[in-house]
Amino acid sequence: MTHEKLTMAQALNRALRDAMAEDKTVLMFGEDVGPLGGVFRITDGLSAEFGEDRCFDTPLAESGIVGLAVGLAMNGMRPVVEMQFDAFAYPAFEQIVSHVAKMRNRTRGKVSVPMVIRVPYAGGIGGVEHHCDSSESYYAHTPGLHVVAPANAADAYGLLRAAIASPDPVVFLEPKKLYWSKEEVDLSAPVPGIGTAAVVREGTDATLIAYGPSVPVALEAAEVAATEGRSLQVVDLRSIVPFDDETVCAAVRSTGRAVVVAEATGFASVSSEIVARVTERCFHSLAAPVRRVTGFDIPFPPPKLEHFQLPGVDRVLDAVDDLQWEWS
Amino acid sequence: MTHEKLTMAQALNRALRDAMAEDKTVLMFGEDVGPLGGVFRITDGLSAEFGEDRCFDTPLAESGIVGLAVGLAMNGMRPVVEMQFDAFAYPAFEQIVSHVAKMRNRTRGKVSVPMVIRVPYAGGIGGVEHHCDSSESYYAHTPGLHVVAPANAADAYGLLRAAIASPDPVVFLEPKKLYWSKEEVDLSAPVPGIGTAAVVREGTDATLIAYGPSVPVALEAAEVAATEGRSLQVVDLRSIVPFDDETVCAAVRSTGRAVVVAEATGFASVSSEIVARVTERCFHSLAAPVRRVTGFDIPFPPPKLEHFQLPGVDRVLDAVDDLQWEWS
Amino acid sequence: MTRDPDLLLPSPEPVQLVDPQGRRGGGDTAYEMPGGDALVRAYAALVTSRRLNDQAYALVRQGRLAVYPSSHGQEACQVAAAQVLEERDWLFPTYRDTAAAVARGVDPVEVLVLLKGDWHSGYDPYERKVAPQATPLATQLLHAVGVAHAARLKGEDTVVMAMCGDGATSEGDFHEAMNFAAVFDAPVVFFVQNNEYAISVPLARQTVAPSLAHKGVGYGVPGERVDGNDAAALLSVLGAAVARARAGEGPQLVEAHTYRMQAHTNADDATRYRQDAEVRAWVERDPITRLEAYLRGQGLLDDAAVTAYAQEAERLAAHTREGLNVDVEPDPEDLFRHVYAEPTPQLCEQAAQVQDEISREGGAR
Amino acid sequence: MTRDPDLLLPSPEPVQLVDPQGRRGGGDTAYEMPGGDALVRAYAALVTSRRLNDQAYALVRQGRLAVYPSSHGQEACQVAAAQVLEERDWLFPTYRDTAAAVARGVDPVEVLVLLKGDWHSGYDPYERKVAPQATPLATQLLHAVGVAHAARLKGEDTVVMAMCGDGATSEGDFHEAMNFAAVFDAPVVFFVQNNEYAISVPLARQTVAPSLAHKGVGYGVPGERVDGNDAAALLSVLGAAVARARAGEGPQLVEAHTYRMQAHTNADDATRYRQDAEVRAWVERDPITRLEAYLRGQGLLDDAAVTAYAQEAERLAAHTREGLNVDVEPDPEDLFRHVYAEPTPQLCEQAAQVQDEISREGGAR
Ligand SMILES: Cc1ncc(C[n+]2csc(CCOP(=O)(O)OP(=O)(O)O)c2C)c(N)n1
Ligand SMILES: Cc1ncc(C[n+]2csc(CCOP(=O)(O)OP(=O)(O)O)c2C)c(N)n1
Ligand SMILES: [Mg+2]
Ligand SMILES: [Mg+2]
Repeated sequence: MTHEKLTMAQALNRALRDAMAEDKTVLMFGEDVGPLGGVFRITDGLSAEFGEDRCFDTPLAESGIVGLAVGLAMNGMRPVVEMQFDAFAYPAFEQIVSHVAKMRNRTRGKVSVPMVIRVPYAGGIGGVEHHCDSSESYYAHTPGLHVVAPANAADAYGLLRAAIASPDPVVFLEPKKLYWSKEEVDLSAPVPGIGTAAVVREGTDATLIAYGPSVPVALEAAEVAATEGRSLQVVDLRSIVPFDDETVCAAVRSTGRAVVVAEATGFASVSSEIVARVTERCFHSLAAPVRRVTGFDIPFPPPKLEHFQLPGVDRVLDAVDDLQWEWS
Repeated sequence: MTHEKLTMAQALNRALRDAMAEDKTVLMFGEDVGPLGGVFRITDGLSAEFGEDRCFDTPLAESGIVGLAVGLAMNGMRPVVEMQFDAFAYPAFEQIVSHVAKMRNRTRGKVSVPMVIRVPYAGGIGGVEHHCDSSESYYAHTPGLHVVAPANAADAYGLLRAAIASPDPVVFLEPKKLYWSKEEVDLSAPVPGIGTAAVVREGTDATLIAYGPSVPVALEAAEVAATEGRSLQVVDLRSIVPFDDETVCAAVRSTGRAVVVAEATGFASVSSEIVARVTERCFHSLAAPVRRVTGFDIPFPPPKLEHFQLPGVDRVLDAVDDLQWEWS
Repeated sequence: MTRDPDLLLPSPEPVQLVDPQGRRGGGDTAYEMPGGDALVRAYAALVTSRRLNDQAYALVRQGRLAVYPSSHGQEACQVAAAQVLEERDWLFPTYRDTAAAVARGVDPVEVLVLLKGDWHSGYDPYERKVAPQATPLATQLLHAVGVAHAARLKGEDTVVMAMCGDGATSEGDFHEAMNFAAVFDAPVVFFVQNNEYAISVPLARQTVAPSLAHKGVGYGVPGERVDGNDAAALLSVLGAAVARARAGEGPQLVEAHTYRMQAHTNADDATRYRQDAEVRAWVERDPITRLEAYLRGQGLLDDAAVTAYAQEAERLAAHTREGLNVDVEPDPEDLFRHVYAEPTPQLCEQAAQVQDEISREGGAR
Repeated sequence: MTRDPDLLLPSPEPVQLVDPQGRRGGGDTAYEMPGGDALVRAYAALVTSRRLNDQAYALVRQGRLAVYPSSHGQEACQVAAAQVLEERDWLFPTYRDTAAAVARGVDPVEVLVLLKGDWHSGYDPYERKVAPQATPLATQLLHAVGVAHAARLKGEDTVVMAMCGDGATSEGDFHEAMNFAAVFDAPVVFFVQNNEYAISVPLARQTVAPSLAHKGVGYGVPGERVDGNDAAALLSVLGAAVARARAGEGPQLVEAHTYRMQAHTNADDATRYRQDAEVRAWVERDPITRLEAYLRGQGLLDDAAVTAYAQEAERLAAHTREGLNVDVEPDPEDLFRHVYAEPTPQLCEQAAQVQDEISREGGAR
């Protein structure tokens, strides 16, 4: 047992270091990930430790970075690439959707392109436009990609190890605002498989379903609700694709009420999907329609206004109040 | 009244011609839209009639095409661009998401970029990979864009005129497989506003909600169901964003049961959104969970297998059978 | 900034070793005439490629292929691209480069699976080191750079031949691939077949540069131009580029000036955008008659050989016909099998639904 | 293919008219020394720009700005880009080109709204014909081409100055913008400030081309290189480029060789990737001291004038300080007001929810 207190940023850095040390084919590259160690320092020290061939800066072009990764993966490497910020992955969209996601299927499994596309994502850090997008829905809607988002340092370490080890491409979403939150991490703990959700707080009255940056919000809301005599269960998806229907539906059936909490714009999103599939599967266990607390259908606001966009504890509790308690 | 029998392709061509004749600032450009008239001939004759300055071919670069349109719109033009096929719009994703969708909001309304991005989309024509994607969910999830999809020639004409006249950017999705279906069109009929759905078949037992290429499928299913003694109502969304909650919810409340039919991959899609919002708004009118008949969560299949992916009449009727009739 | 522009700019005119009449020609050039064996091998492959193009075209009319983008007229490029490579090298073809893939040894029946519609790709890319034919323009060029860079990291002296058309050079991915290759010194030969059209759009709408080969200097990559209907010149110029790349001199750009003799595909109507006269003028520059004339003049080819190669080509055409006339029963399970290494629970549910539908078929309703 | 490569390649060395010591220098060049008035105007703007950079930097430390990408050391580029334009022309700045926008007449308080965080952009782009500062690299270059092409269609002789950095030239959009401008003969001057770094990535990792200006020939666009710390040379070279573009000679590419004296932004730690000695070496090449020395030598500037311009700059800095010290009460309604010309029914619902939350604040819970 090697317990350590680590921030999520440190846990991610450790995951990269441990994976690169174990497997020489693991490469880390992107913009400013070399000597600088990434604008969030997630790759700090890697180029020094493993050399310029293993962790390196590329010319400034995201389609190029992902396209290069496809070719490297075709020829035996396991690339991990960093998209500097969420919105700066958009130039790589064609490479991600038309090749990363489809190469295995196109070749009937002959060519696989295992790679991890790391995306520092979402808001809460007072960033200017293009630096705070929650872009998970674009990737989750694209078959052939796995999409994961850790909500704590331990999962960040475990999920990144699992993503690098995965035979399939993984879009790895890192909630920026959680980079600096410190926790106990057991680096020797078994790595959680991609595709498994976790009940991170037990509760009996209603279920909060969240992932990534929204999990701490859900947990805090449950804390407050408890003081008001309401017992809220919290499920952390951890993995958006594949989706853990079993855990989520068992949780919702146990309480009969649910609220989905997600930072992204709500329309045609991952949260729409959660509401849809939970309702399809748990309809007759539901005492009220599943509610959503999401970002509004607007471009991400400027720093001074972002607090209006981010799902907060009050908004979550308002949604819980909305779950037609008079019916029970 | 000027009734004419037109295919959807002809109706779109007429809409472009009439709009260009009325407004000198309307420009049409893209790949092969000049002398060739587009690979689907939607722009047939336009460069000859309006000259190379009004309808022209560009170098082969989709980000360039959309980025050029942004600049033209900033300087008083009303560009209409054609993305040759759905998957070939992906290189323009950054321009669409980070600029087309956001310019008005970024500048507090000072700079608007009215433009129409025409996308021949979806399957049913035996096309090879990259030529059959249903990409509406990517756009519908992006605030700042209007997203429309006609299902018949008359709406194709009316919606394209409305899209070109709109002060906002519109992603105009043209169902390829319907290009050649002929109908009576009244070109003098009032243009349907963007954002209005239509009940295209009355029914009392359940509501089918569809748009674009899935509307004819829904109508045919309703026809068959009628012979089996079941009365199905059909709603054609026409406009995905803005979404016509009023019409859709009124329809669903009137029947108490609903099936969403869409060709796109189901996960985190427009159909997820329809299920979610209809359930949120009509929960206590629903006798059964809203069902989805969508494409599977796989890359679009090769020609010989596409019929397994496309929602067909049988699959729709199976879903209708699933609506827990024993409960009523 | 390391490189001298003068060493990066292409020759003022496309390199030519054999003129359209089949005479040693093209004025002074440092490029050497390939040996007789190489030229005769190229001739045989040209005849096969032409026959394959015509056969595939016929198969579309017979409804066995959905569509076919023919390289008729561009066969010299197709053949040379494959012939200058070693077995350990890689070829990255586009949808139009069926003949190049076949010249590299891939079974045409497997290559044409894409256009037959049975699956997205029909051959194992690792068997002959031929990447899947790319449809999204210029995107494969970046994959080629990645494959080349991986080889260098592994200490292998592999060279990657990355093919694209004139239109594809306008895409951002062309730019990013050229630049990444240059910065990482990746052994890639970017081979642009300039056939003067991108579907209906003429080269003049694609660029106003002195030539496409002039794009190299902006990346620090040497560019060269070659007569794309002169197999001898192509073997020499592409061969030299491959040798430089293999020797560690980094990426190379070669533009071949050729012509698309047929419509973009059978679905296209070329009369809408170009004149017959223009097409006819290119018949005189046909790559096969030109090389045949030269080889006969050199006494390297006689009627007997010509007949023998024609029969070779006929055999391959027959094999292709037979292979494509076989109806493969599509298996819906395939739709769910290869999306991921292991199907997700959701995909298993969906595959089961399809199986259930099939089992119920012919039943009620 | 129209253009002669020799006319498209840049001069072997960056054009220089005034050397670092402030002497007429730079050897033989066809470019003429700008007139005294122009140089003095440039000097005044340089002093203002430097003061503005320092003021903005200070405002970050005081927490009035979230972050500031300073053009300290690049002021000559900032000033010249604005000064060579007519009122009817357009300027397309990046996040680093605050000083250029201000030199064009935009109120610094409005320009800095983006970094203050009140809104994404704070000025009316049509007032001074300055596009919103672009963050997604190279994307704005295509907008610049569109604005220029629209002007040509309207028969106006507008020129568009499109700015970007060395790193941005690696993006696909740079390639597509250069090519579109060339093919459509759009009057755009692509002005690349090569400050040797893209955040931490040195130019050598960005390109191995002889220079960034050499990228022009691949598009049929004339490229030129200029000393980016020599205001006189910048005015002359950019002025000539603007004149050619206005005269209908199509797009022009100008690379200015300069240096980013400070970290990428205050959030960046430059010590991780470059040496102090490198930075110090560039202090000698400072654009302001150089121009001041030259003007004094020419008797075009004296102590009184220097003091006057310094006071001018001080006034602007004070105005900027005051403006940014005003706390603007953010209005949540703005979030929903400008997504579309008319808010959708869904946005109206959402705006109402926020209003309801605000009205309930301090209430229960
Ligand atoms: C990104 C992308 N955009 C558009 C298309 C549609 N398309 C297929 S082939 C083609 C023309 C390509 O011309 P060129 O590169 O010269 O190759 P050629 O067909 O002449 O061999 C176009 C526009 C595509 N396949 N990919
Ligand atoms: C498409 C995109 N990718 C990444 C970034 C993040 N980023 C912001 S500035 C910068 C460096 C730009 O360098 P350069 O173009 O040389 O301009 P400079 O900052 O030196 O003025 C990067 C990588 C971005 N803004 N846009
Ligand atoms: Mg071509
Ligand atoms: Mg720079």
